[in-house]
Amino acid sequence: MRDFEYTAPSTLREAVKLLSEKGEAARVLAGGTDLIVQLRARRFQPERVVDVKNIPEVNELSVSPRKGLRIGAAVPCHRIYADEGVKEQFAGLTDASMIIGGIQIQGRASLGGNLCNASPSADSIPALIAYGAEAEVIGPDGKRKIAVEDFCTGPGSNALKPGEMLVAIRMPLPKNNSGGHYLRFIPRNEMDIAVVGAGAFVELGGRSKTRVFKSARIALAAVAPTPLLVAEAGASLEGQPVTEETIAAAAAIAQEAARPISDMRGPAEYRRHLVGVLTKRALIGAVKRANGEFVPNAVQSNGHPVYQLS
Amino acid sequence: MTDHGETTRKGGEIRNFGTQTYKVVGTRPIRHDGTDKVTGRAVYGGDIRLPGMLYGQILRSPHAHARIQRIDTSRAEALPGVHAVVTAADLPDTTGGRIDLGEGHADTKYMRDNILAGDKVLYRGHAVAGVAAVSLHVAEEALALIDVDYELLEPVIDVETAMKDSAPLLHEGLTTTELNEDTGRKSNIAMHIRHEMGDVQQAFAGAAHVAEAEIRTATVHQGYIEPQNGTASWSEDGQLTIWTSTQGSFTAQKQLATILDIPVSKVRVIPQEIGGGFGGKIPVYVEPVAALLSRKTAHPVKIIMTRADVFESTGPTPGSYVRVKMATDASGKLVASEAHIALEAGAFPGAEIGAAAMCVFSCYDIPHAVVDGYDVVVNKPKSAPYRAPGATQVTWPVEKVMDDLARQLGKDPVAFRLDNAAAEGTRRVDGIVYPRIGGRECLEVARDSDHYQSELSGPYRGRGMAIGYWFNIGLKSAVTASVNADGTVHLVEGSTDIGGTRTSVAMQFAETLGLDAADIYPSVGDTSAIGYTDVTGGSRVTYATGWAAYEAAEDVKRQMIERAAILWESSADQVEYSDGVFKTRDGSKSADFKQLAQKLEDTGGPVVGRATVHPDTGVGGSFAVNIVDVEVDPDTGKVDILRFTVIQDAGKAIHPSYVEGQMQGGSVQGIGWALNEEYAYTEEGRMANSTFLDYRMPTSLDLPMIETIIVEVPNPGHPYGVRGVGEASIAPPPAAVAAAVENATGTQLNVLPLRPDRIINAMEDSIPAAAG
Amino acid sequence: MSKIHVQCTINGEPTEFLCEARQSLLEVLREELGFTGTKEGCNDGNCGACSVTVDGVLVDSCLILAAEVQDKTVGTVEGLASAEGLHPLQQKFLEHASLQCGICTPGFLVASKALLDANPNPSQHEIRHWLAGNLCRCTGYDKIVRAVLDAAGTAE
Amino acid sequence: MAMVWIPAPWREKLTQGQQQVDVEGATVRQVIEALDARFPGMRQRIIDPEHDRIRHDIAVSVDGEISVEGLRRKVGETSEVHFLPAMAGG
Repeated sequence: MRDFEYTAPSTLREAVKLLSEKGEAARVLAGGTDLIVQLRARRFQPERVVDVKNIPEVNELSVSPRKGLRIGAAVPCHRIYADEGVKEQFAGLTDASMIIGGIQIQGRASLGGNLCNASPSADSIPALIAYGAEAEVIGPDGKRKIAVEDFCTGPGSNALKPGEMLVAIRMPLPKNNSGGHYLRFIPRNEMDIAVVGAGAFVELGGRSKTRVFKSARIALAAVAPTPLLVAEAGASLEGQPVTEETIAAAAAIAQEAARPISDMRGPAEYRRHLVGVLTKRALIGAVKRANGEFVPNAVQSNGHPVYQLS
Repeated sequence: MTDHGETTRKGGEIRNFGTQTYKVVGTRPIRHDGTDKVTGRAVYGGDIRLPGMLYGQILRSPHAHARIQRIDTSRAEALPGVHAVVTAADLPDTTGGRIDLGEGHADTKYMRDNILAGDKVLYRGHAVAGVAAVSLHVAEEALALIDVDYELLEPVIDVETAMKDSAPLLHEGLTTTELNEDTGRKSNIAMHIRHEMGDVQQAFAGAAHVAEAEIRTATVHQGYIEPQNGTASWSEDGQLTIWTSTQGSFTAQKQLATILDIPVSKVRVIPQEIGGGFGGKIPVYVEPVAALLSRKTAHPVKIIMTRADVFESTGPTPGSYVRVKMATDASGKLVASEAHIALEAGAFPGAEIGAAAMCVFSCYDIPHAVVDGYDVVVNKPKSAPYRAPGATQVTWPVEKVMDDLARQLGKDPVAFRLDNAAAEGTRRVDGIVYPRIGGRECLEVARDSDHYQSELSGPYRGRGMAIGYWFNIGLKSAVTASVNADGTVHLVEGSTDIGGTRTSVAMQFAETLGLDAADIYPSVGDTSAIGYTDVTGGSRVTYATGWAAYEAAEDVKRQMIERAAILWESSADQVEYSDGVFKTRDGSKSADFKQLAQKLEDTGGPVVGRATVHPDTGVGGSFAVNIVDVEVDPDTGKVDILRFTVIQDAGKAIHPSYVEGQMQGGSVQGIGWALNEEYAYTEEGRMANSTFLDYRMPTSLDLPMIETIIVEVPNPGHPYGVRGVGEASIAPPPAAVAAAVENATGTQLNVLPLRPDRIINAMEDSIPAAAG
Repeated sequence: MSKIHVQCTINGEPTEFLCEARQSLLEVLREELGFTGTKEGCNDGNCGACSVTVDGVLVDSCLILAAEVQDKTVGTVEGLASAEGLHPLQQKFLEHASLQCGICTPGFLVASKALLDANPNPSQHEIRHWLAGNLCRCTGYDKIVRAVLDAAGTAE
Repeated sequence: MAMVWIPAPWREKLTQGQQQVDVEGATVRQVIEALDARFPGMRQRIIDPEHDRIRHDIAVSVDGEISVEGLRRKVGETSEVHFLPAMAGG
């Protein structure tokens, strides 16, 4: 890789200045688990790398009733899944943050980086979309917000303009009777990139025996040029009873929406098949969590979780 | 994941079929090089750093098949920090010829062409030029400044296409040979071999039950964690010194001397600790380039491959196409078999087709059999041995057919195999008659094992079993042993130690002299410090180098007896040695080994024992049996290994923990081969998954404990009854796992790896399994 | 480009070095500072052979720039043993024959120590999950997992 | 007499289809000479005349063990001799 200038500003203002000066020739460094690999592969040959980890705002993780969850762009995965507040309120994010790479990767990789890297197969993005997350961005023209589902614009490209950087990701606290779940399919049990991923967030109404969906959001990984919000699949559930049938119908809509390609990680047809399987499982997991039932994450899962409505 | 048995116990079960009990052999001492390896102190090839050392990098072909029209290195040479660039033009003239590598031969033109491409590149990753610079990063920048013009040619990337008459030819001059006889036929088929015994056609005609299978397996890699590396220092006096991680320092020396066209005496290879090999570190790759760069720059040069280089440029094991047909009489005795085996050699001839043809039916007693084997060049990296090379590719088709026949006969799969197991006196298809072997005992132990006797229930769960075979290679080994004044012994051997063999060799030495394993200090000598020793491969080190250690210990014993005689002013025939004590026959004088060692100075000076061996007797083979339980997710096709048992004949297990380690490691490599590992190629012949991310070797989370049962059927040809155990364990796992998956899903599978999408397709194509 | 001056602590020793921005911590540890116990297997974060801790957090040193460890504490395999002897994990790896070629061993030891620091009594599943980022091609993991289970018992 | 196992590719061309042949000979060299006397062409297929050794792609086995002395290996009265493709391991 070509050598570059390494900078480590301690304020957002300084960082924006360093980035703006170089435009496309500057890259932001957070956890580095994508960037450093890409530098070696010469996908980018920046003149300046701006390490943002010394900036307080991008390192904060906080959950509050009023402001919801705020994850600084450089907060590594291991801090996210260890956080009690996240575990309790955003189990679907815990699911996603503990399967990005192995423990070593999770020691560095951030959800902000995962989002900015804009890989179609990014595990955290469907989970963030399902929770209705927003990206908080700062640049030479000040701050702005971008819905996470609009953040990725193509494989490896995002909505940030030259000089802009991601500061944090935020999302509202889920209401009562709601739950989220993210899962993916990989041939091994860890370390792979998702062949397909599915995240779901549901809010339920009705009594325990006659639950109905008040709302649902479903998002997919690795089946389109960007992580994909399938709004119509979620909308199809609104007001519907929680049954295997309504869930299967939503999964079928998700399958329709998927536009997978064939590559060494899986053939397109198989990916489309998996969208149906995983969407169902993500919805069932989210429903169970909304009902206060236990759905294991990757560390808790000792064997196969059962994806059946109780 | 189920755990069977206490998880912190230090060893598995051992079943003895007539081996002796010893004082040192069969115990589990801590390995001699262990402390250095758990503290990070051990020096591996990549850890070498020499004064003035430059860093080398290699430019590799982006194309699978192309003619090199022009290479311009001037821009790279002009980059500040670059000391030299080399290409094939810097190699000696490539006129051809053969070199004996101990374990087979190689064509010198092909060898040189694989180090740096001559007129053609034959696979993506084929080395084209080397650069030496002041830092790794400068060398890497220089690669981008080398201009190469290619004329693209059509690639051939699978064995079936390559065998067609219409296929593009990789080597214009290549013709098919049949057991060293040139047929004159221009083809990508470099060699055809045939074994035939009895009257196969007639035997099939009279058979009661017939089954057949047609199997394809993907190219897979040994997957050692340490990339190939080499550091060269070419001195002004013409002496070349190489530090490298190699499976055989003398084989590396021979290859370097041949490729560079210099006498072997001018090459000294200093083997470093080696981070895995499994056959893949027998050939040299970067060492000759480092040597050329060193000669050109007058500096030492170190080259370490990147992981992508390792996948794309070092020898994987061949992808294969295999057809097998077998038949029994009405009672269930095998009467006939035939096999067609085609292996992808890669860019140059030399897949292990001989071994495949020999191993294919080696587990069974079959009176009429024929095997045709083909060594076929394709536009992939030149294949290299990988643990029991050729055996794994042929074991699944045979075992699948055996399961089919057992079903037709209504017999238990193990019982059916036992009815037909090869044993002492069985004649194999290549004509060889077996000495005492342990295949039958392994099957019996499998049948009676807790695992096989246990119930397996639950939907989409299935059990499979299989047996595989690998022979031993004897070959040459040397050992010297210097007795120290404190009665310990420094033992020098020539076999590089990949898995604890220093200790298994030292233990045989200690046993022979009645000493403790801890009293022996084994080390691996370089090519100037020990006699010629063949590669660490072919399951031979504990067997052959262990035998040399036994002989060296006998030599020490003889000399020490003479010293005792001098000390006691007696004669050697009056002194005896047992249980570590020298005594005169009348019992009047005695001294233990340590006491006598203190007297060496006064009785003639140092004692150095030595031995070389080249065993040609008692080179037995080893059988491995697997039992595996799997569960398949019917919605995704994902396979989980629930329980896995490996049973293997070790002859006598010198250090049972390291025997178990070989069994477990080979099993897990076989599981990876079965489930996920493969070279994924694009149509242009580019490997699309040359990272550990996408090559998908098993992680700790993909496996249960690997249960082992060591079967000890002594090898009558070895002083301690040893059979080499390094390789057989990789042969049966794909067969056993595939059988388990077929049983779990009610499908028939015929391609490796058993990818989830393939399983889903097979399930959709077949009648729904009787879940439960 | 001029070199960057970095001050940090490695295995308890205050250390300073000069590096280029493009040099990874792994490269500086091995090529500049002589900590060759940390191994390179893939250089892209998929094998764990280069595992170290930075401020107590387990990371792959191939995926961190050397310049990033300014004011940080780095732990490598060379820091596990002390004048009193081997760390219990090292001892258990030897007793259980948990290494064959040994190239992955430093990474497994550093990762296992980080596990036991975080979770002194891990289950077999927790060990296998934690160590999934460390590849071993020789052992099939069985004897590694047993050694960690055993060491965890010892540590009680 | 030693029993020689004729490699399959040579049977049609040299031994009229015979799989096994009994010949006299106390060493591998003598066995090959005796074979060649009965089936001309055997010697050139097995021996590398330039180096006076077994050709490089072939291994000779006596009683199931690969001969490390090549042509000089002793052959017993009831020995079996095989000519096999040379091979390696990993």
